[in-house]
Amino acid sequence: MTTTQLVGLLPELEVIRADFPILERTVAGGLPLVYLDSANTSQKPQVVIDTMVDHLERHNANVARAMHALGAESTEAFEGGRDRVAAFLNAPSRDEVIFTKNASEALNLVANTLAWAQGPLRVGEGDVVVTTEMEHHSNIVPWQLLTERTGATLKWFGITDDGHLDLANIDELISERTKVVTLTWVSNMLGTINPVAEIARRAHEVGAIVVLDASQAAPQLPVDVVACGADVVVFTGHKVVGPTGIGVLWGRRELLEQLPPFLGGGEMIETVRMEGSTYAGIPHKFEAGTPPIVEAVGLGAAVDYLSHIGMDAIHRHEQAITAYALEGLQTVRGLTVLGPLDAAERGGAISFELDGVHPHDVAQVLDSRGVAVRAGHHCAKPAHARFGVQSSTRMSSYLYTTPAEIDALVDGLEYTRSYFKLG
Amino acid sequence: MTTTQLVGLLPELEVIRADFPILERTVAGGLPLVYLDSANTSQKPQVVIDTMVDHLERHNANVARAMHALGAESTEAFEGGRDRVAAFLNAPSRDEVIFTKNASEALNLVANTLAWAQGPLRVGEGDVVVTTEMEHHSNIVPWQLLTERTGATLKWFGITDDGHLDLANIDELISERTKVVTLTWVSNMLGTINPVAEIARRAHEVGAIVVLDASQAAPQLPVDVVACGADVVVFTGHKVVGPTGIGVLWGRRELLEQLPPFLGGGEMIETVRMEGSTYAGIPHKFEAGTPPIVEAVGLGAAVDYLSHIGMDAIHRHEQAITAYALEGLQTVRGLTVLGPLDAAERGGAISFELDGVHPHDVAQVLDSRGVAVRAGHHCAKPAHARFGVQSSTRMSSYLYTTPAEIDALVDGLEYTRSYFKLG
Amino acid sequence: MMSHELDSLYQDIILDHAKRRLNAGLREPFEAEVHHVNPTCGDEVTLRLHLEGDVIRDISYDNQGCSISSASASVMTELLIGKTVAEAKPIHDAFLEMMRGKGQVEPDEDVLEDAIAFAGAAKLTARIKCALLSWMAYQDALVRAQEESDV
Amino acid sequence: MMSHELDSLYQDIILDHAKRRLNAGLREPFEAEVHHVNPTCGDEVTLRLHLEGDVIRDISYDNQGCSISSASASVMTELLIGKTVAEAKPIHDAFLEMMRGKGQVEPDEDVLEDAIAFAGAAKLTARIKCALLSWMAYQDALVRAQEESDV
Ligand SMILES: Cc1ncc(COP(=O)(O)O)c(C=O)c1O
Ligand SMILES: Cc1ncc(COP(=O)(O)O)c(C=O)c1O
Repeated sequence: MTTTQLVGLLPELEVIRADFPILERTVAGGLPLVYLDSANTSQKPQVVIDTMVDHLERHNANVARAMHALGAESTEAFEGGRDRVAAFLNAPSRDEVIFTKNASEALNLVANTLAWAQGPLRVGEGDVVVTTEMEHHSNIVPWQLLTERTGATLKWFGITDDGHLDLANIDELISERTKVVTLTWVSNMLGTINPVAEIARRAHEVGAIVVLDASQAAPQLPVDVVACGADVVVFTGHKVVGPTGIGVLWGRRELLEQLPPFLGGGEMIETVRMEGSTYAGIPHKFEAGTPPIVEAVGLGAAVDYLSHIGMDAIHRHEQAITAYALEGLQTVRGLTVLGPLDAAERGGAISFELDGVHPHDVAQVLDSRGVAVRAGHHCAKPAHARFGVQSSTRMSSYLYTTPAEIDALVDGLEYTRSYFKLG
Repeated sequence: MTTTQLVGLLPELEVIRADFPILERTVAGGLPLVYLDSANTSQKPQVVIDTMVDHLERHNANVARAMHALGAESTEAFEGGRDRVAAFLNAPSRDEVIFTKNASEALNLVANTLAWAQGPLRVGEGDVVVTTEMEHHSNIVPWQLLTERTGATLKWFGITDDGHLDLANIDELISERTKVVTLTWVSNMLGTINPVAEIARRAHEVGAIVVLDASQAAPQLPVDVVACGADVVVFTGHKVVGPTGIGVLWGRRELLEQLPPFLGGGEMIETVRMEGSTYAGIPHKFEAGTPPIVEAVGLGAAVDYLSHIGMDAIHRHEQAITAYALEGLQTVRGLTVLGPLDAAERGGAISFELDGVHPHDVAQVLDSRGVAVRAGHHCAKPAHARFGVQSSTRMSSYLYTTPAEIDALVDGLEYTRSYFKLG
Repeated sequence: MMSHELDSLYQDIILDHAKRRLNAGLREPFEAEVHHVNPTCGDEVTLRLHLEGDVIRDISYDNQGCSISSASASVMTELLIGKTVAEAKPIHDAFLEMMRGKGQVEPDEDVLEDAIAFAGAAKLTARIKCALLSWMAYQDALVRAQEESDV
Repeated sequence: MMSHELDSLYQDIILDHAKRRLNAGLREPFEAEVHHVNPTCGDEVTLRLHLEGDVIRDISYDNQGCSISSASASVMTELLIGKTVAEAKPIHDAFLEMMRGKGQVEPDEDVLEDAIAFAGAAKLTARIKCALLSWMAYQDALVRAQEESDV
């Protein structure tokens, strides 16, 4: 295949790659690393690592509580991370940006506080929560726990054969009894980009709140929390070239103000007496204890890095690589891609099956050639079950991925076929 | 004061200080940093920072899920952090060590799962939860939320005039109705070391579970989770020279196995179907989503660093510095120490009042001399209320603190008095 | 902070107001009483507002706080009592603008009078809330008093 | 992993067992049936154990999994069927010891026979669970079958 002509690639791809120290690594006894597992976690540019190191070596202190010079510097750096994330999301107010430990906690925060809310938000007996069969486990299990514990009912959108949400029964699912509609913006398994604004509109017609899992969208698409129409949008730091240990929950102010606290503790209070406590305003109400300080500082540097390159440019790059990969993968005999086959309809994660070889074995052979992919259920068992498979192999690209790396994957798959002596 | 003779100081204090890059910083226009806010958060040795950087630059990948070389390296490093923490705590099993985002989440995890537990563990109407007036807000508010939400009753031990737990009414507090007894091992405000084994014994007589907040103990004392007699012990990474974004919950296996899950999501499941899910065994059951990977790696390096110096030696150092500080502080006119006056009965945090100057103003003047202390309620409003004060100034030392730094504090307090023209 | 910044924070006007605490104490009558807390440090103020038509007849308060927050309450009451709500507004706005300006806003002494002394506090993130506490309480009380009179 | 490690992982014995899957399929009679899952990757096995007195008369199974986990089930059943529980124990122990030894344990071919081929998997953290899945299921089934017969 000729790769030089690929339209949409980031213009200075080699410069970008040089920002990521891990890409210089060799694996498997001297082979260059071909990292195609970015939907699992992204690699970190030097600027994120350096910003964190500078914070730890020169400005480390606890935030909010400390009056001294280091405390002021640390607080400013931490809250600066919040400002950067608010800008990245186009959030109307920085106070609407809450730091959690990951996307999973953010989703649980919403599910939990809806169980304890007073008034119309409370999810209880007879209420309906709607999710989809395409979700990551982190957007299924919290709602199962909520509905099991409160006596509400969990319903879900199915998936069509070509990997889109099946909206045929939307009127039945989104009804007067529906309190919450939650869905993923981009599927981490099928790659599908969902029509979130349309679903949000329908949900709002019945007064339901809309929770959007942007864990796979935030790394790849320009995210505008207002335009997308959701009430809550979550994503996770480690997938947007930031560190682990931090996630983000954006919520509409009015909603967040009505929700009761989630975790109790330091920083989330207004006043504490043994007999009872009152709580701080947002965002602090939802940030009990010492927050992920150096992580917020790192995340701020991460979203700045992405914004500097431009989310539109990154999205174009992902689409170009994805199109190229879809084309290449389909040249491999016995390979079936799960999910949409048109790159314009999807994100950069591509799951596939290779006839006659279990995904673990595929991944293992690829690993021996330096190609890192994920094998398994990718925390999306129901979506796998929907397609009658128990696991799959997934390649996922990011802004540092080159067409040559896709070639290495395709070659590796051919090698896998011959290694396992498939005809 | 002559400081050279101080018995118990760490022998190679200058070498230890050289491990902490931030201690080379100057503040306030060129003055050396005198960091006396370690009970708020500790500084980080180079080895912790370097270990994190090496992980991010060379081994970063998601854990458990990834089959490739980086995934295996990252998983090994992450689980190695768990092994190191288990050893630090003398935990019977590494599986009993659960990573949370901080100590606050760990405490909330216990309080929340007790609300949803089935069988005798469940806390409901008529049950009693016992805490103390000496707790950090993070060990009060979760239990207020639990008891308010379930109809249980919250009771608490008071504090004696000399800053100890008032155990006079222990028989009334710890009764057949008591389901949980939770307390801090070392007070973050008064410094008091509590008789935890004795209280645990009493609680176990009535079948209550014992939750120990070791957030201030773990940095300072050798912690042995078996010997202390508790069922659950929590602490937080950033106070033991580790990073933010990670906390630890140790729990007895039988207890953890009986508790329902807390957060739902990736990694904590056994299998997920839309109709319902089953959960993984401990520790994973309680670790939903991508865990704090680089943070666990850093925490592993941190507890190794402390163990290498020796927790007994660190404890002796803290006691020597604390004794020296108690002595020095009491030479300042109008200064009153809150809490025990005998260093042997306490940890290294010393809160005090300076007659006629508000703690903020004390801290501000000290800051202008490079001395960093904390002013406020230190997330312990009830303990302040007990002593009729709304806030205090707190100095807190750690393994890198020198007697000369205590001298700088005492000098700074004298200067504060003169700055505000106290007679 | 450096020692010259210390002096610009603790200007004589501030130390003086912190000591004298003009208009301190809670008085009757009042149309609104509010209680504000700085959750970070625990500083508290209870503030009462007494309006007569459009005129701020009295602002009385009881506070626990540092010299910055005490002085700020004292200066505010001195500036605002006797003014109409409309006259108070630009002063209030100017104070907020100065405090939130991170030391970048050049305060107008003609409007702010003694309150200009808080320019030093505006440069210190940790102290901004101290200076703002009673001003935010006044604003809240005003809203409530006006709601009250609308009923 | 390097390519020679790949070959030591996918030894012919393993690929052969993965293809032939000896004793696969679920059969009657049985005293215990268990279902085990590897939560990380989703591999599953349903395993039935049929004892006659002390003798392992049959181990039947249905599994979904990679070549390592399929081969492991196949090898295990071949090794254990027909043995007494007591005779099976040292084999089971030796297999667990090898798999948990991080490649440091020198396996005993006299005891493990074909199962020695999993020494390559023991070096790969991610594959250890694949190889252990059916062995853990057998152990669980044994406990249940014995509880059953105690009643
Ligand atoms: C005694 C005590 N408990 C709990 C905590 C809470 O720790 P974190 O803020 O890391 O959750 C702290 C420290 O802030 C503490 O000192
Ligand atoms: C779509 C989606 N949602 C949620 C998550 C959970 O993110 P985290 O594991 O960081 O909580 C992930 C990634 O694992 C994801 O891909």
